[in-house]
Order: sequence, then structure tokens, then C-alpha cells
Amino acid sequence: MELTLRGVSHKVGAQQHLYPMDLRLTPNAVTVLLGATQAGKTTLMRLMAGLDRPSDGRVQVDGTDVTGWPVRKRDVAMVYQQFINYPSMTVRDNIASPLKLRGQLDRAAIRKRVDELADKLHIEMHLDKLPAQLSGGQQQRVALARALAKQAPLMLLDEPLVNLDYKLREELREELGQLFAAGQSTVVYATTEPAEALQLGGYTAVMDAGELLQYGPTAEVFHRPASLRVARAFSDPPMNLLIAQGFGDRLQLRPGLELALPGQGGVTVGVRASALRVTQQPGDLAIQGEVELAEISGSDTFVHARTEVGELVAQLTGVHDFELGAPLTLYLNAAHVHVFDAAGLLTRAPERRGAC
Amino acid sequence: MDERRFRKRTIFLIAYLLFALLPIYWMVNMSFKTNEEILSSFSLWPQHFSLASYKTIFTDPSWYSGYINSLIYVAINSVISITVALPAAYAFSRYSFLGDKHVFFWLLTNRMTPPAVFLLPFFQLYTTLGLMDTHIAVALAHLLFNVPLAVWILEGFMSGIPREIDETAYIDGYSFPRFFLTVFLPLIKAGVGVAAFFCFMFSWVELLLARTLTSVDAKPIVATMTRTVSASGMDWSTLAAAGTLTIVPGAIVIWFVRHYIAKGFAMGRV
Amino acid sequence: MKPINQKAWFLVLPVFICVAFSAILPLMTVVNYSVQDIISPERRVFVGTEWFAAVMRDEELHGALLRQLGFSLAVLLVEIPLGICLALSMPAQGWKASAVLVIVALSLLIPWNVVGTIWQIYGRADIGLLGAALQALGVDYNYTGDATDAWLTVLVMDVWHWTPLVALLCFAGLRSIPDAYYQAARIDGASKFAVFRYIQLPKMRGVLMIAVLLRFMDSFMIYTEPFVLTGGGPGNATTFLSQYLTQKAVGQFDLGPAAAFSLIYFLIILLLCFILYNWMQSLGTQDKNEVAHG
Amino acid sequence: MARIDLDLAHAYRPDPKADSDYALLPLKMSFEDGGAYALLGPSGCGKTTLLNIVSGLLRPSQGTVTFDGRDVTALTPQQRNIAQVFQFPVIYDTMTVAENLAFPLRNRGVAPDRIKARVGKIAEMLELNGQLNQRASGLSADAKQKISLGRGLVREDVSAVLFDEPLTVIDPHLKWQLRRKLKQIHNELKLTLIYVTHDQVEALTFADRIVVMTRGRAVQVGTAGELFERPSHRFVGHFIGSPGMNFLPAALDDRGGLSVADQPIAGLVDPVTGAALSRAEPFALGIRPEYVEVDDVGDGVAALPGTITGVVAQVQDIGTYWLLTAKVGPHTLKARLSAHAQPPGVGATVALRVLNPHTCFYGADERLVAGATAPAAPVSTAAAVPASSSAPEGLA
Repeated sequence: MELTLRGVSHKVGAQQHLYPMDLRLTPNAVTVLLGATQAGKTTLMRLMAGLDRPSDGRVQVDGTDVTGWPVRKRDVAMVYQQFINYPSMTVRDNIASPLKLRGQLDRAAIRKRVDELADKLHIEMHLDKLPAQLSGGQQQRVALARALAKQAPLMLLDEPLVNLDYKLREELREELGQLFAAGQSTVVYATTEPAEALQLGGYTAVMDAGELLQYGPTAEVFHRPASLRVARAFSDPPMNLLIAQGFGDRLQLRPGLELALPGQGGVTVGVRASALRVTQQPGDLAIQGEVELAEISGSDTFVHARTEVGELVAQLTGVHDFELGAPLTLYLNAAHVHVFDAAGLLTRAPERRGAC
Repeated sequence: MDERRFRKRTIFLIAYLLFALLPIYWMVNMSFKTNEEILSSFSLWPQHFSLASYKTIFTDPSWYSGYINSLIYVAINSVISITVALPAAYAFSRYSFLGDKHVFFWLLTNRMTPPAVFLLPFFQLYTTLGLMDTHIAVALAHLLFNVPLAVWILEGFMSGIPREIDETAYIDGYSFPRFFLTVFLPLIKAGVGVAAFFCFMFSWVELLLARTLTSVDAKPIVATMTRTVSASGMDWSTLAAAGTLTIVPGAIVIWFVRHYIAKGFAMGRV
Repeated sequence: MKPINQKAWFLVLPVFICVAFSAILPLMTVVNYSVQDIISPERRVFVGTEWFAAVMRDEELHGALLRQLGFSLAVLLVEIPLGICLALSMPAQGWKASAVLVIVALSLLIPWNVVGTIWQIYGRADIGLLGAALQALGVDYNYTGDATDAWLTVLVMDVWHWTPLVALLCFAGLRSIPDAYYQAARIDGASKFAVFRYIQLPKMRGVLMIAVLLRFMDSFMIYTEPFVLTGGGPGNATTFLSQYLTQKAVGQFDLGPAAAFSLIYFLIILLLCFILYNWMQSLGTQDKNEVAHG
Repeated sequence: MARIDLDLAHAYRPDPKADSDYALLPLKMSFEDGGAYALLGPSGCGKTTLLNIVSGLLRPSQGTVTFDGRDVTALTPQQRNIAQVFQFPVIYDTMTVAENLAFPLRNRGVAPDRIKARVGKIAEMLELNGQLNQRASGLSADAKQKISLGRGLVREDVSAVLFDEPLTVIDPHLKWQLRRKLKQIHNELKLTLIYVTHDQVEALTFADRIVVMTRGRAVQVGTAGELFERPSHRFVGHFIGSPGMNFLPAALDDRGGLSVADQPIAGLVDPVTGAALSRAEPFALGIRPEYVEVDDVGDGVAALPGTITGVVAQVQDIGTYWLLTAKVGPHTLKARLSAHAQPPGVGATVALRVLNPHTCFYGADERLVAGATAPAAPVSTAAAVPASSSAPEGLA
């Protein structure tokens, strides 16, 4: 199934929620809508599903124009943020409801299909309970099972994991990856976390304040962000941005601190937190600073340091303890740096080895 | 400090409960006395217990027909009000449309209009329509007050249900009527119960319209009771018995909706 | 944000028809009567605003209006605070809560004329508990004879009849306060009054508005209870607007002034309702965004 | 400020027998005065119950709670003089920010000028001084949470400040600013802070010492470094770190040779660990993805000591690193490669070095028996004694 948006934009009252955009979703793949809250992810997703009608522009499915169609006629499945199930029905009836309504399968086939899905999502022991009796994670699994039951060509998930526990989120994210890989429908997954986009892989559409900034394979968009805005939207912790002056064959961050990179005039040097290291390697640029705060996130430590070129955040693998105010030298290899021109467009990105 | 405040609160509560129950108790007490005993002696408890007045009510057709008539038009009114109010409340709760605010306010003003204002026009209207002295007349007249109330309460309860449930149902392929009946209604059972309780409450207690629009066939109990007031010599005992019997349906209905009473009164706004 | 959908009008149509049938049609007849002098069914003379002018000048009406306003204000001043105190003293949950709820709500379900009858019996000196008790205490109390006694009895009857509505509304408002607020207040060492003043009252603002709206409107159109208890007497001490209007319309059958007065009465209600409703909406939206993540 | 000692349990039923009757299994623990502690665990693990017992909102069914040696088990939160920040902002709507902050002091009858000074100081610290006269109800969620915190901080004699998942309703991109503010305040005021959360990022960042809990039991208490390097229980290894620790079944043959996932491992286990591992019962080898070294398997390349071979099932580009999922027989093993390394192709067989100073070994009772000889982060002075109850281990 191929979903295409032609010049779609959406205005609610005086407010422009979505600026005109063209987007062709790669069929049968996972597309992640990445952007901060209020970036327009949910609005765009509701237009794709047909829950709302765009102010103008066309929504096409496999070439046919479905812009005005009521959502009942569109064959879509959707999972919401706050685990939406039919409270008055048991888990089994919840999952079976789209199949019963479609009426193609007889009772036994539906029962078999429901049991199969329940096993796949580890909720087979809850089939005869009411959704309210389940935990948050289990309720979301029921909503997922119902969406998968439809085997709709287009499946939409609006930040499905945001209300779950940290560790449960990690497990479900991995399960979702496997479920999408096995399925043959086009999946659209909205999230605010860059890590989720990277882990789900597939394609990523970066959005900011109602604009579609860039669309492409996830690793490609991450490693070669088209502009400063994309880089900012697609990095957690925020990318370090340093003002530099280009003198032909070298970029000067500060008198005495230069990178052997081509560039002319005022540029912005983008350094990802993972590019900064505390161990020196040949050809590195050393930046002196002192520790302001150390944050431990999962298996990494983010060190916030006040340095001679301003505030920097470095990402170190494993758990490290730093005394507040302790002196710290950060090392940077010129090859691992992004460079953006005065207009904020990418002019140079670190070369990439390995499967793209 | 906690005990003293607790005792102060319970004293106030008990005092109010006494204030609320004493008048009712006094009427019930009188309903078991004969007229002679009422007028002759003054006692907190009926000396010789008599069910005479209850017997008269249950045998005299002019009395018990009053109850039946009341129950009939109250039932008709409640059913019509709820069936009509459900779709409208759904529209107000789920969509915004041209003039929705004004219509909602207009409904509210109808609920607040004194029955007296419409006394004359209803009288004229129903005579021309030939509907005078029928249950339908009273039921329709009470619609003016019960429908706005039902819409207001149901809209409050419906707004408590997340809109995503409707969308999920439409996505799954439910048509609106099937969704409304099989998915949505079970979710607002409480709301429907409370709205029915309010419709019952209003039309069961209203006197002015009920008395004016009926004469014989559909005369409700509330009307028959005022008749005894003007009768020669006060038949207190039967009056008290009739009054006690009008409280019974109310008590039963309250018992069924006791969990949602508070929420219902706040029009589901809470 | 609710989506715009004009098709929703089809859902509202049945309500519109029902209420229009029993509201707009009669209103037209009232307007029709209020501008004519109906001498006999055949002869009708257009008199324009004469009836309105007559009604405006009618001294008796002024008296009834003043008594009505006085009564409604007294009702609010007594029932709102009493309702709040009752709500605060009611048990929160368990069987006690259900029992108290049923007893308190009982008076709301008694037909209005039965309420009148109850108090008619209750207040009489010869056969009524209250009458006899007051007489035993040496208070000369006679609600059929003395004007102030009558007015007070009607007020106490209305308080007895409708305070539970205010109490149940406030009770519902209190129920919506999350337990965390009370824990925070205990931790901050707030006194009982401070808890009431800064947590309970602000949270009850929404339902209190509904209570004021309902109680003022309902008391403004009271008819049955005073009619059964005192018949509007002694003299016209307890004749309020509705009773005055009914006497004019059904009693003396002079349709013109009755229709004109009905219109004025309806416009007063419309105005008061508009003011209170908008005030409630502005408070409602303020509460709504606060409770959004409560 | 107070040192809090807990020696208690909390049961749903009066006569608890099995583990499941306990909301909180018997535990003995103490919170140092001025320390920042986190209660970390999945939903329903009893962390909020423990917090409510410390705050006094809940009385434990058995045992005592002492503040600086004084038994406060029966005292109310007010008498224990604690402060609490709740999951959603709890503020007095009709008051301004300044009145909100002054409220606890006014209730204690503190002199007005003293109140003003104190409120000014705390508002400054919370960067609320610009909004002191605004109505509290109109502010954003994170500002309201600061006010809620401020109400605790204004009281000079507050014994401890408790947080019940305070960042739940805060926008994701504002969360780390509030986390940083909490850490700065802790450094300045040296208050005893206890923070409940299910999010390990908040726990590991905010607290000096973290209590990991599951199913009503405090499984381990330690610094972020200890939890990461030496998880004393399989659950802690799984729960801390993203993705969590790999576990592979292992066995020791009578000659002392180690085999992992039925593959004999070249090289000997160091004597200390070897002695601790039992010959008879099966045990498990735990290694974090960050510490698994991946090398190509070539015929010319000698088998490195401590490696097993596996087949690459999946390679994911997580941007800041490569995540490799390898299959070792029926078991899966995750490994992390640096972003600049050249990852092997899917289907290639690779050598996975799982035996190094960071390796841990877990007995059948899922508790750490040996290993992790690498020096963990400097261990701070007072070590809290984790629960060592005899109740049967019923861990999923």
C-alpha cells in the first residue's frame, strides 16, 4: 500500500497547524514521524487516517484520491497514546471486534486468529478479563492486538509507549520492531524520542512546528541532517553547536583552536555528544573545561561541561562519576564533525563506514 | 483536636437529619391514626393503629387511579425525554456546529421558565388539539422541562468518555447507530440512569401543569390530593396516607441511583 | 478541540422539535394575547403595548415582585451556606454515606403539594408537632394568621425542601478533589478552616455556581408549596409572582395583562439566566484547564 | 534534616504467610542525613508504599520508622515534618506564587518579615522570583511543581523532602532542566531527599544511592556505579542499563573448565571466582552489551581466551553506537560497537568475548555469587545493608 500526500496543509481557525508538504511513504516499511510535542505529528497522522480532512491538498492511496473519505471506508488501524479499548467488552471481544464487523471470517476462524495474536503479544492469559483489570502495558498490548487483527494495509501508532514504564517501553519497542518486520503493511509511528526512531530503523520524517523538514532512511537522516533544525530535532542530548570562522582550509573556533576542515566565512560546527571523548587519540583537538553536571542515562553518562568554547555535552559509555567542578579535557576528531553554512544548511558530514 | 471536630460535625449532621425526617415522620404517623384520634388527642405514636385511610385509598378508584395516571405520564415522559436527549447530547458533547452554544442556552432557559408562564398557552394548545385530559398532554408538557435537563446531564456524562473510543470504533468499521447502541450506551449507563431519575423526579412532583391539563381521566394523584383540601371537614388521615404513598416511588428510585446521585446533580460536570 | 460537523444538527433535530412544539408555539400565543384585548372569541382589538404599560403600573404586581425577590434572596442566603456545611459533614463512603444520601435526597422527591401538606399539618398548633411544640414553649405562632409567621414558615419549608440539592451538588464537588490535595495540606500544617478556604471552596466553585443558578431560578418560580400551605395568605403576604400570574390568567381570565406579565416574567428569567450562565461558563473553563491534568 | 531508619514490613492481610501477602517484604534500611536516595522499580513494586510509610501517610503493619533515633511510626506527616512533591502539581489555586510558598510558614506562625526573607531566598533558588505575584493556577506544569517543592524548602526544619514521580506531567524536553535544578538544590541545601520513579535515567542522575525494588522487595541498594558494575541480583542487571545485561547459562566441569551456552571456553577463570562457583548447580554468566568484545572469526585468527562463537542475527545503527544481536545456539546476546567501528554483516559468525573483569556470575537463586572483579566506582562510606530475608525467591 502506497500513501502519498500532495501539497497537504491544515489550518484550524487562524492557526496553521501544518504547512503545505509533499510526502510519499515508502510502501510496506516503517516510517517514524519524529518531532517535539506540538510539532504537528498527531495532526498529520489524523489526516493520513482520514479522521480529519486537510484544509487543502490531496491524500492518495495507491493513486486513488481518498481525501474526503470517511474513516470507516478507509482500511486503516490506529493505536493511541492512552491505550484505548472498549471498556465494556472483554479482551477477546475487543480484539475480535474488527474481524466480526468485517464479517469475512466465521466464528472459529476469528477465535483462532484472536488466540494467535494474544500469544504473539503475551496476553493469552487475560483474554476473558475486562481491559480495566489489566496494567497499562497489558492494555496497550490489547490495543495493539486489535490493530494487528485488522491486517490493514496502513497502520498508525501515535506515541504508543509514552505512558509506559521505562523498562516496559524498551521491551515493547523491541517487540514492535519484530512485529512490523514480519507484517506487510505500511506503518507510521509517531514519537518525540530520537532513540525510538533509530531503534525502529526504517524511514524517518523529521517535523518541527508544523513543517516537514526531511524524509529519508533513518540512519541517513541522523548522520546527514539536511539543516540545523533537523540536527536539533534529531539528537538527544542536544547536538553541541559551535560558532566558527572559516579561513579557506581551516575553521577557527577560538584563537588557538582550529579544525583542519575547508570552510569560508561564518559557519556553525555541529558536534554530537558521542563524538566527544575523554581519551586522546592521534590527531585530536583538545578542549579544556570543567564538569558542571553528570547525568546517567541507561548505559551512558552525559557530562555537561563549561569549556573555553562554551557549554558542551559529551556522551561516555558506561557509568562514570565526576566531581562537580572537576577539570575535564574533551577530545574531538575533525573527521567526526558536521559543518553547517551561514544559512544553516549542511555542507559537510562525517564520512560513514559500515552498512548504511 | 481531631475528635472534637469530628463530634461537632456529627452533631450537626444528626441535627439536620432530624430536621429532615421529623415532618415526614409526623405525616406517616398521622396516616396510621383515625381522624377522630388526630383531632382529639395529641400523641407521638398512634394509640390505636388503623389502616383505614390506606384501605380507602386502595379501594376508592378516584384515589388509586390518581397514582396510576401519574405513573403513566411520568413513564411516557421519561422514555421520550431520554430517547430524544441521547442523540442531541452526543452531538453537543462530540461536535461543534452552527449555533450550538445558543441552542444549549435556549434549552437551559426552557428548564428555568416558570410553568405558570406556559399555563395559559398549553391550555389553549391542548384544547385546540383535543388532547385535553390525556396522559400524553401532561407528558408532552413536561418535555419542555425534562428534555433540557436530560440533555445537560447526558452531555456531562458523555464528555467524560474519551473521543478516541468513538474514533477507534469508526476505524474498526462500526456504523454510527451500531456503535452508539453496542459500545457507547453501555459506557454511560450511569448517566442514563441519573437522567431518568431526574425526569422522573420533576414530572412526578409537578402540580400546576398536571392539574390544569387534566380533569377526570388523566387526573394525577397530586391533583386528587388538592381536592380534599377544599372538601368539607379536613380528612387529614387519608391526606396523610396519600402523601406517604407518593414518597414511596421516590425512595425506591433514589435507592437505585444512590451511587450516582451526587455526580448526577452536578450534571455530570464533576 | 471539538471538530466542526454541521451534520450534527440531524442529531439535535428531535430535541429541537419537541422543545419547540411545547415552547415556541405557546410563546407565540402569549405574544399574540399580550398585544390584543379579547372581548369575545370573535372580537379582538389590537391594543399594542397597553397591557404592558398597565402591568408595569400595577401596584399589586410590584408588591409580588418585591416579595419574590426578597424570598429568593433569603433562600440563597440560607440554603447555600447550610448546603455547604451539610455537604462537609456527610460521610465520604461506605454504607453510612449511602444511607445519609438517601435520607437527605428524600425531600427532593416528594411532590411539591405533598411538601405543602406536610408543613400544613406540621405547623398547625392543634395537630402539628411544630405548632404544638412552639405553643408549649410559649411562642404564639400562627402561620395562617400572622404575616411574618407565614413568610418564615414558607422559607423554612423551602429550606427543608431544597437545601439537599445544594448539599448534594457540593458533595459531588468535594468528591472530585484528589486525595493528594488533602495530604499536601496536612503536610503544610493547614488548619481545618484553611483547608476549607483554600482547597475545598475553590474546587466547589463550579458546582456552587450550578447550585446558585438552580436555586435562584427555582425559587423565583415557586407556586405550589406556598399555595398549598398558606394559599398566598394571610392577605397577600406570601403571594409570589407565579401565584399572582396564575390568579390573573386562570382565575380572572383577563388574558391580556396575564399574557403581558408572562412575557415580562419570562424576560426577567432570560436575563438572570444569561448572566449566571456566562459567569458559570467563564468559571468552568478556568477550572477545566486546571483540572486538565489533575 | 534527619537520618531515617526503617526496620519494617507491610502486609495486605493481618497474618501474611506467602510473599504475595506482603505489599512490602521485611526490609531493614537507613537513609543518611542529607543523602539523595531514589526508589527505583517497575509499577506495582511497592516503591510508593515505601514512600508513604516514610512520609507517615501509611502505617506499616509491622516494624518501626525512626527519624534521628526517635520512633515516629505513629506520627502524622505533619508531626514528622516532611515535605512531599506529588505526581501532578498540587497548588492552592486562589493564591499567588508568594502566598503559596509562605503558606506553610504562616501556618506555623512564623514572623512575617522572616517569611518574606525565606520566600525570597527559595524563590531565587527556584528561579521563580520573576513570577512571585502571579496567580499560581495560571503557570506551566513545571513551574507549579517548583512551587510545590518550594513549599517544602521554605521550612528550615524540614526533615526530608519526598518526591512521588514528580516529572510525570512535565514536557519531555523540560524534564532534564528540572532534573538539573533538583540536583543543584540538593548540592546547595544538603537535605535528605527520597525520589520515587520507574525511570532509571531520573534515578541514576538524581540520587547518590538507589534502592532497586521489585515485587515488594528491596533487591539492592547502591550507587549508580555499583548497580551498573556489580548488580547483586539478576533483576538489577536486567533493569539497569539500556539494553540490560545479557544472561547465558554456564557450567563448570570438574577440571575447572568453564563452558557457556554449552560451548567450552578457552582460558581459565581466575582462582577467586573459580572457587566461588559451585560444581553441581547450574549458574548463569552475566555480561553487559557494552563489555562484550566482538572479533571476526578467521581460520588464521587464534581463539582469544574467554570467547564463544555466535551468528549475527541483526545489526542496528543506533546513531551513537551499533547494536549487534547475535545468536549463540538458542540464546541471544546483545553487543555494542562504537559508532566508528565497522560492524560485521548479518549471518556472519563472530567471536564474542564474554569473559573479562566485568563478567558476573549468578547462582540458581539469581543472586550474585562471584565475578565483577573490575573496580566499581568509588564506594561511598556507609553501605546500607540490603534485605537478607529467608523468604523463598519468587522472581520471574
